[in-house]
Amino acid sequence: MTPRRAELPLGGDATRRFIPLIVGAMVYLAALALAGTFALDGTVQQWSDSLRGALTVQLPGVAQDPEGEEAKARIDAAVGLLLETTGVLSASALPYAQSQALLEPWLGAGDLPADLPIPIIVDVSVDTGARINYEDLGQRLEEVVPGARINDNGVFLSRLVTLARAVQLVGLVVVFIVAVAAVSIVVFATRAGMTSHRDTIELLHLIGARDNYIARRFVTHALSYGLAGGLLGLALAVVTLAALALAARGVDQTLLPRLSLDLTAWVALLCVPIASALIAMITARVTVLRALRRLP
Amino acid sequence: MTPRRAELPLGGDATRRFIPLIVGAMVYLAALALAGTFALDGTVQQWSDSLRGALTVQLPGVAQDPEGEEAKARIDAAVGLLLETTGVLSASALPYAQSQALLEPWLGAGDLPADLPIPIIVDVSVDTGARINYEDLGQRLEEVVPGARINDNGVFLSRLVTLARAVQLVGLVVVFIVAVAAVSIVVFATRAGMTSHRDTIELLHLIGARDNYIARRFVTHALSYGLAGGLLGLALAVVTLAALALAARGVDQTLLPRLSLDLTAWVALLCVPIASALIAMITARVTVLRALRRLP
Amino acid sequence: MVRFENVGKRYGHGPEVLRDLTFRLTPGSFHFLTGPSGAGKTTLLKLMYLAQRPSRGEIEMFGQDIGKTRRRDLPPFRRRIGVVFQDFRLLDHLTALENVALPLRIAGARRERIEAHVSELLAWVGLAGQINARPPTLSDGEKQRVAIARAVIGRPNLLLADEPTGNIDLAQGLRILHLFEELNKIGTTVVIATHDRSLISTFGRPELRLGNGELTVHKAPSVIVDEDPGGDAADADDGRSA
Amino acid sequence: MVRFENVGKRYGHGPEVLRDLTFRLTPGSFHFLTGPSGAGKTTLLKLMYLAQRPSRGEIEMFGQDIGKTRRRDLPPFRRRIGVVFQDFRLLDHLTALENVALPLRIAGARRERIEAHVSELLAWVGLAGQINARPPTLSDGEKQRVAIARAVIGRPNLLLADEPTGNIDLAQGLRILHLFEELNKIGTTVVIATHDRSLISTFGRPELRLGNGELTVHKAPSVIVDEDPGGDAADADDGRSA
Ligand SMILES: Nc1ncnc2c1ncn2[C@@H]1O[C@H](COP(=O)(O)OP(=O)(O)OP(=O)(O)O)[C@@H](O)[C@H]1O
Ligand SMILES: Nc1ncnc2c1ncn2[C@@H]1O[C@H](COP(=O)(O)OP(=O)(O)OP(=O)(O)O)[C@@H](O)[C@H]1O
Ligand SMILES: [Mg+2]
Ligand SMILES: [Mg+2]
Repeated sequence: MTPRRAELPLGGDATRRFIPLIVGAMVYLAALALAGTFALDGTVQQWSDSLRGALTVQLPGVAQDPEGEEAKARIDAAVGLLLETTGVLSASALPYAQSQALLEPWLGAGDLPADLPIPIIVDVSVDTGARINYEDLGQRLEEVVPGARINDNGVFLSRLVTLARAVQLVGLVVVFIVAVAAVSIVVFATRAGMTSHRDTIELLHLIGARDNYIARRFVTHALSYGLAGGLLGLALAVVTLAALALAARGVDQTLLPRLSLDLTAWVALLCVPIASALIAMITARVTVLRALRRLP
Repeated sequence: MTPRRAELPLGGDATRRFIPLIVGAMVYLAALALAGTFALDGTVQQWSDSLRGALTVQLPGVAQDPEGEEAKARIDAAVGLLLETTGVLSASALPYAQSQALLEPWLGAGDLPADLPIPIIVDVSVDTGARINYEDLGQRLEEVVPGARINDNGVFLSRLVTLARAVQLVGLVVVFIVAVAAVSIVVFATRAGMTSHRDTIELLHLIGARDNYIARRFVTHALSYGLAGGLLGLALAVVTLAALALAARGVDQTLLPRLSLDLTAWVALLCVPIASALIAMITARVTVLRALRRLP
Repeated sequence: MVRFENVGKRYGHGPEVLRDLTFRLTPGSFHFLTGPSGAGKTTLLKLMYLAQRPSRGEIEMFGQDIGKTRRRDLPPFRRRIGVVFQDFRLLDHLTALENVALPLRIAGARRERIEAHVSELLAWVGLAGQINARPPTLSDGEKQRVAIARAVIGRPNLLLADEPTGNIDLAQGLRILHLFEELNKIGTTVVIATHDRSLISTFGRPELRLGNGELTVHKAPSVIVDEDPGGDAADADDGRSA
Repeated sequence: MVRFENVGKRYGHGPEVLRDLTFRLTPGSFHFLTGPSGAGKTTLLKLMYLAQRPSRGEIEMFGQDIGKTRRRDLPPFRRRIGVVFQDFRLLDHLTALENVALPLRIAGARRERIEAHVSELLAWVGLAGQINARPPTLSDGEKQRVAIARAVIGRPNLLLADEPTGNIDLAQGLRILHLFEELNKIGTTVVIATHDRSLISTFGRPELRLGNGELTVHKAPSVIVDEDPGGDAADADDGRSA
């Protein structure tokens, strides 16, 4: 007894070797792009949060009487102006002790001489959505309190958030393009399979095989290479991410993306090969059935 | 007179529509990865350069006599220890005036009170390759000059360089994987083309066509879709990079990659579609000729 | 069994290859189909094995109007028709045995039953030694005999053969025709398109002759060319029609 | 022209299909090739049109030992041989005219010269109206005639035809054979494999008969079955051999 052989020998040579490789590459790229997008997401959140307090305005301090009337007047003028500005949510000066503490890294802990004009720091929280014209604001502050300066850390950070969002968008575009490429590959492979087996398909149709009977072979074939390629790509991606995480040890700080992914991200990554298998399967089925419908 | 029609109608349906799309996607991804790698390269260079002077050691200043014997002794002790450390290339204290200037952002320009102990800053340049144990060094410094602190900006930066290099490596891995995927696609498309035209190829062979005559059609076909896909992908990539550059306006600063690419990078990007066309062409030629050699 | 009424067939915008064909094949009849090259013999067979739909007119197969049958209801009809294609249409990656077994497999038959049955039939057409050979390794005459075995393995109600002896010599051709006659005796309706006049004269069966797109019948006891399209066709129905 | 010496051919590890064939075809000869189905007729023709290499023995074509010829030097030989394949092998995406023109195109002929010449030949085989039809829209007899036209268009030195009249009726078959005779008169060596005894008897040409892997010649004025393999073969050479 001979083993039951398939009427449609789809696992032929070229498909068996190359398609899983190509699908694997697509899944790898999609997984990396996704991981990058997720990693950035955590950081951007962090940045956005810190943005609310990141804008500071520095006023010249009063040397001998750091908490006297003169200092208060300067603070009131600046805070008043700031609160009038659209986009500013709140503004208040740091207590003298805290301003002093900020200088410690430079001057060391210990009593500072009384004639040192410790600058006054005004903490401002802004609406991250509002587009504040910082140059204009700086000029107006200078008018009410000569010597006032905007610490543009917040400006920098808000631009950084914009950039990070743009990079995330590119990540999603990459995922989308990779998905389009993967679908194209499956359609192409399925069409190529149908073309090279057109005679077989036509014969099966003529001797009474149903469309589903014929499509089934293509679908299971696509499922298998979609899954194989997906797992290959995911494995590669996990290795890459682990290597990156290793390289990032110790850099996990203020500005840089947290490269350790959270649970959601990992679940999303695990979904990529499943998605690739499903995409392959559905694409193959649609492609085959549509082509078969042309037969009488 | 009918127009001269090709014996091998390779531009059929599936190839004409999908292959340029897929190749375009590959080129897009390769171009992005390349651009990222190049962009990082400039920054990493910048960082590496600044690393050489980025490590600073801060010694407690002497309040009334900032340039006297006491200060000199502290400097000599710290510099001596540093120069003994492997990996340290040079170490020297900043002149008093410069240290003072560093405080200006905080204390404003103007005469500082004489009883302010302006810290002494020792500029250290290190071999970026050497792995210095900064914690150990910090402790030893504290022993010879109590109150001495290593400014760990450099440590942070050197780890950042490691990470950036790792990201660049991933970028190159991506380019490599994309290239492998592209070659696979071309091989697959060529094989599929040969399979679906196997009868035509065999007939041409039997009536005396040379291998080159048959291969030529496949080669020009691959060249055309390699080029078309390459240009499509490059166009997309340029649009994406332009959008990113727009988003990055104003962030071009200390820590972040310069996202504007230099001439070399642009030339490299322009080479991507050319490379894709050449890869497609050569792959197709090798694939076809190898298969044809099996015919008698 | 088969009833054509005013059937016309044109390909695309070309001329009508078949014009106003009106005839019936009664169950259990046996006909040759002749006509010069390009007369439309293959086209007529294609209409019967449901590979082409007519441009106009009405075709009734097994008592059912094919024009009104939905596409997905056609496969069961196709399984009741055995076809020997002019170009064989064997599957190159399957052995002779698997090729012949194909109609049974598609119909969902059990494997054990298939094997014995198929081997026996292959031996009958003189291919006992080539049961496991693949079509590319067979000579054309051998391929043709595999194609014939595949057409008859399912004991079809209707057997259509297009030039089934074009690649085999007269002795073997006669043997094949005798096989068809056996099937015919147990109820299969047979139509054989051929150029081979010696075959036709040897078997003395009625001849459907195609020419200029029209059909004429010669010595036709079992076929009725219906000049009156309104005539009752019920008597032509196959009792086994689904 | 063609000289076989102790040629044997087996496929893979199978039995020898052809055994110890030793014969010569002189330039301008005309032979039928016969034998039962599976005897090796197609195999013998394949050896001659260089689609198969012999398992053993020596084949000389146009005065050159094929076994010693490098693969890339074979195309010019193939261009001197016209073949009518048993399965036609037309290119489905080209018109009848383009199919027939193919050998001229591959040989690099000028386009204007091709067109007129090809149209004329297609008219001769009765396909004047189907010059721009593609093979899938042709009947099998029509396809066969296109295949024949393609084989003869290049005025080959050697014409090999495998069952060239299997799908056309006798009248048209005779017409085709007359065409082959015309070619033969202007110097083409012709070998025609066929089952059709009426064709053979009509033309009364010598017959190469294959059976049990061996070749026998009947009524053979222009073929020499060489019992002495050492015999001088120079007289069989084609004057035009490259
Ligand atoms: N798919 C098609 N598209 C267009 N024309 C076609 C198609 N198939 C057949 N024809 C034309 O219809 C006519 C009849 O073809 P058919 O194959 O039915 O002839 P036939 O009687 O079987 O001839 P033969 O004996 O040569 O096989 C021919 O002139 C052919 O060119
Ligand atoms: N590629 C192949 N591999 C293995 N066996 C083959 C191959 N081609 C032919 N054969 C076998 O060689 C034998 C001779 O085949 P060939 O096609 O030469 O016969 P033929 O004389 O042309 O027959 P027919 O009249 O049926 O066309 C057959 O038994 C066949 O099975
Ligand atoms: Mg026909
Ligand atoms: Mg043969």
